Amino acid sequence: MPCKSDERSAWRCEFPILDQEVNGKPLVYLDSAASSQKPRVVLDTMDFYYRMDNANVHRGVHALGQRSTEAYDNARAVVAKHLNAVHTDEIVFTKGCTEAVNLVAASWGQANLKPGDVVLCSMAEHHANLVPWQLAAEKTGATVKPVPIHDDGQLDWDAYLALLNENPVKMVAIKHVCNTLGTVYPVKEVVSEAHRVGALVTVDGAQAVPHRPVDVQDIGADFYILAGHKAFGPMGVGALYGRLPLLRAMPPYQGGGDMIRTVSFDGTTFREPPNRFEAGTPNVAGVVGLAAALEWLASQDFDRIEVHEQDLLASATEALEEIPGVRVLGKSPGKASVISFVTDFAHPHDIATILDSEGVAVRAGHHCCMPLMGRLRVPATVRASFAMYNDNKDKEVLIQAVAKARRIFS
Amino acid sequence: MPCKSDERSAWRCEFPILDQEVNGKPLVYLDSAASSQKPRVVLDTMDFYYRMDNANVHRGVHALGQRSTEAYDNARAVVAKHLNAVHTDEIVFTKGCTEAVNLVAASWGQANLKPGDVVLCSMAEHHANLVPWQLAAEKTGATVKPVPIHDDGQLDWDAYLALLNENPVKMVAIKHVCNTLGTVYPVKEVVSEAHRVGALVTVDGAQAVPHRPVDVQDIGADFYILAGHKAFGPMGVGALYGRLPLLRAMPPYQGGGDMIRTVSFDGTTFREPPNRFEAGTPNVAGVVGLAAALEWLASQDFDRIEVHEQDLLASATEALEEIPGVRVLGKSPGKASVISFVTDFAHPHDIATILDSEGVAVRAGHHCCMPLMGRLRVPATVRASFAMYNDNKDKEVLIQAVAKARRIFS
Amino acid sequence: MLEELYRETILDHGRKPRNSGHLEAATHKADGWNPLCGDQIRLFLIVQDDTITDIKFEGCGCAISQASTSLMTETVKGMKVVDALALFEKFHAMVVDGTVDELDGLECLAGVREFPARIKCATLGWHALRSALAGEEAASTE
Amino acid sequence: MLEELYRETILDHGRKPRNSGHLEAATHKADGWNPLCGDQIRLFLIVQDDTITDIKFEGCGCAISQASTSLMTETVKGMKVVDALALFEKFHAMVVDGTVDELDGLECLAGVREFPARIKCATLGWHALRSALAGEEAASTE
Ligand SMILES: Cc1ncc(COP(=O)(O)O)c(C=O)c1O
Ligand SMILES: Cc1ncc(COP(=O)(O)O)c(C=O)c1O
Repeated sequence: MPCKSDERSAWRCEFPILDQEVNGKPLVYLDSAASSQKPRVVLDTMDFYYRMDNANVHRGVHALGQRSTEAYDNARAVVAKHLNAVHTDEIVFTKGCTEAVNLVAASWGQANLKPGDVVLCSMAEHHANLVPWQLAAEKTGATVKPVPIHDDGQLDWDAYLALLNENPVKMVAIKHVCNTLGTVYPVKEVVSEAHRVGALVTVDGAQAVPHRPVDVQDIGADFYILAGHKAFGPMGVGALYGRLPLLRAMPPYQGGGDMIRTVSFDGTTFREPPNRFEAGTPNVAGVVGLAAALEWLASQDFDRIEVHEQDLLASATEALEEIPGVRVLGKSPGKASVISFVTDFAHPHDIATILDSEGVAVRAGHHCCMPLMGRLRVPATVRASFAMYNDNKDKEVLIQAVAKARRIFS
Repeated sequence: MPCKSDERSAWRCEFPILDQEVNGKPLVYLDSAASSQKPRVVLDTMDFYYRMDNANVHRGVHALGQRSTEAYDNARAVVAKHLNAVHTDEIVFTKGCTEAVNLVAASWGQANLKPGDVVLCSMAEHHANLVPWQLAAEKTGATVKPVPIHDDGQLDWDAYLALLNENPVKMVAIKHVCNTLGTVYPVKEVVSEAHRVGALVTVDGAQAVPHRPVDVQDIGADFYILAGHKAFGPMGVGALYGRLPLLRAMPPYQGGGDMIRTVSFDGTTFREPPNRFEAGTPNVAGVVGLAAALEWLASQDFDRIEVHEQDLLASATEALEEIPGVRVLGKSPGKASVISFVTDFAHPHDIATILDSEGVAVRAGHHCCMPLMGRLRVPATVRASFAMYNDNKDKEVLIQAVAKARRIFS
Repeated sequence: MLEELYRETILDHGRKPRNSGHLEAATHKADGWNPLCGDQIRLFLIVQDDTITDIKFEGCGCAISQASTSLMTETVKGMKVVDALALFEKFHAMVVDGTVDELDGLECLAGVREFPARIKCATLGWHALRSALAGEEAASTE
Repeated sequence: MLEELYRETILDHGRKPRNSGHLEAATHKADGWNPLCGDQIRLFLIVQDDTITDIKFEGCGCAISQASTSLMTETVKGMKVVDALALFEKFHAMVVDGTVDELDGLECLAGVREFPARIKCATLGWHALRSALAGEEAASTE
């Protein structure tokens, strides 16, 4: 299904939502870091599931229940393969990235954190990979300490090593790719240093999966987390990868159906992972949609996606910086196609409103990274994030719209 | 859109999935208590959402973000209205019924349960409204005690009153309608007796919402819980109703984006309910689908649904009992259209397999009610559950298939 | 539509907010917080004999919240408390429902109505005002 | 298809399981648990000189799990442990992949293959056997 116009991104035509006008202008969607759009195959797969197979899983002997169960179990294998997990059982389905971190922080945290223990979170962490650790720390008496970052968003490596050496660190929480600045963190090296001192690492891969292949074995991550809706899949579904021996030793997180072995008022016993961590009826349609998204993604040429996105990143950054008063934040080498900028002529929200009136969807705010905003000494930024379905035309409209904002406010 | 054949249920044609063959026979779906099917309007609403509006909520200034936010906030109002909540803010969206109970048990439990306190759960509780309380009790030192039931599934009222009077009861967990036997519990009376001794009540409404109008103010429930996928809505979404003063006093459950006010390494502050309890990107499409389902349901004539379902229940029960060796469990007055039965000729799983070969989808097993199975002294039951889209023809195929099972095994 | 939102008066107040600063002797104060963007302002008031004799605010934010708060302070300074609260209702009706009444020059903010995502920016200062007068410490547009 | 599943031999073993009961003197035992239905069996073995000299089982369940376990006990009684384990592999291959080999009369269970929801019923006793021989206390078909 090649796109009609070869001026547009080769991927664009697979995303039906992009073909619309907002505020009388063609939609330019540059907010994929907040939520990506879904290719047709994902929408069709979910719709088909509800129209043909819908049933509860792991319970029914009947045909629909069986088809649903197969689709659900197959989806787990797809995610395991996508992340290169060793065992399928290392994948736990959750309602999203945030829940996955909460699961680890609550279950692993409760069993392993003691008063005095330290959890390190980078200053760039998304609230999703910080607040759950604060809640776990509060319950266990552990302490959450920040790992400083440099002005361009990169980890302050010396500070990180010093923190590891000087504290009883039990867990390091770090993102793989920054949703605000696009910084790619050296997670493999972060893991190997952490393991050296006996600490584990939870890698928040929400923004990595949509941009690059991920190999959890190569990274060495203890826990790795992804969000369906950021990776061209549906909302309401995410996945947690956890090394099997770790998952096996963790107590249940939520209680309910399907995670139990036997229930009685005298005492209840639990199943092995991943079931132990999947209480209640799962989001089967969501999981099936996530698998469709990852299979679609895996069938694309990641090298081509990377070249395409990096071209957009470089030319958009350059063009933005040519507009007087615009400052692009966090230009670290090798970063992903996410651009945060501030201006001396308008507040990010006002810019976003002007851009919206031109059809351009960007996000303005703290991007769920308040500590990072503090570190960069800005109250908020405008963020334009590019996915493979964006193209030069999108970029040009963005640049013209920012220039227009400047004319209005100057 | 009236149905073509007036021999079939008037509601049937709105459920596209029902029009298929399985194992060479027309599908007879009698497993709605496990997961209901979805009317066309629900599927179309979700698909439309993904094809036109998909974006993150509460964050974006842009058109799609705004449309998504409006749809999400509107869905909350729809649920509040459906349950007759006082405030829209009393509705918290969750990933399902099970998560909603876990939220209450963990957050309210942690803040309110002390060693020695007692939580009462009926012996008929679904694991979803029992195991979370066991986990909470384990963490707080409280005890979970069973409220006995009679042979027909009804609550042992005298025992309930005695338990309330003789124990420091802080919480009563009870279902509104039983997923296994169809028993309707007198939740209003349960609540008023509990309140008399200062205990709160969590009502599990998963099976009530699809069958009857629900009025949380009339019931007086402190917490009331529903599951999207059992109420003709999508999977991966549920809702918790909680009285506002209770929710306001509860600590956060999960941490992450959207539930915070300010985040810093020195301390994080949280938003008011419902946001405090909705960490991370919500399942917007799911929530929008749930609202479509409840609006669809509210637009139907509940009296007609009730008459239709009760006719099916009565005639199916009668016909089943005419088959030698079949025993229908839990025939309490006024019960919902859920039939559990056992036979003296075959194990429930074998029956379910025979039924499946005839196109009939039922569930066999413990229905996530192990303590109830123990109480009824059966290892498992066959359960046929009827929704408004089932009809006499479905019932007849069921009866013939059970008779066939008898022939095979006798 | 955009021109209705960013009128000259608004751009001007956005760039140079009036009554910006701190009031040591404040009798009432409150923080205003907009969950959508995280914008925060702090409002200081001196109320004597049921009259707002002085008012100032601190905090940065978008042009709409700054301009709206700036215009609000100009308008309510010298007003009776009851009149200020009544004005809040009218202002709210204007930006939310589009009911434009006589509004002491605040009509220039009527365009906000077409921008639902920005209504909370326009009402932030007013929410803080109401909280401060009610003796509460914090207001949010949640 | 249904006739392939519920053959006469299976119905017969399902109704009257052989080797049902308890073995006080068991040298090995294990519980088998099927998460799909909650069915549970307990298997007792006496192993002497690497040979299964006696075997019995308790627990109720569906016709398939009862018949399969009953047939299994009949077949492995008197077998060398290694041969029993090898037979497990062949049996598993038959019900999962459909590879039918010479199987000492267990071929009558080949029909299970067409009923994916019931495969775990057919392998429950075998999983328990393997666990018992491996010295584990419990097996599950998870
Ligand atoms: C009475 C009852 N409560 C709770 C649940 C759990 O719902 P869910 O699995 O959708 O979380 C169910 C359904 O399985 C149920 O029938
Ligand atoms: C880096 C990062 N981590 C975590 C999250 C949280 O994901 P979700 O809101 O889908 O749970 C996000 C997105 O908001 C993110 O960008």
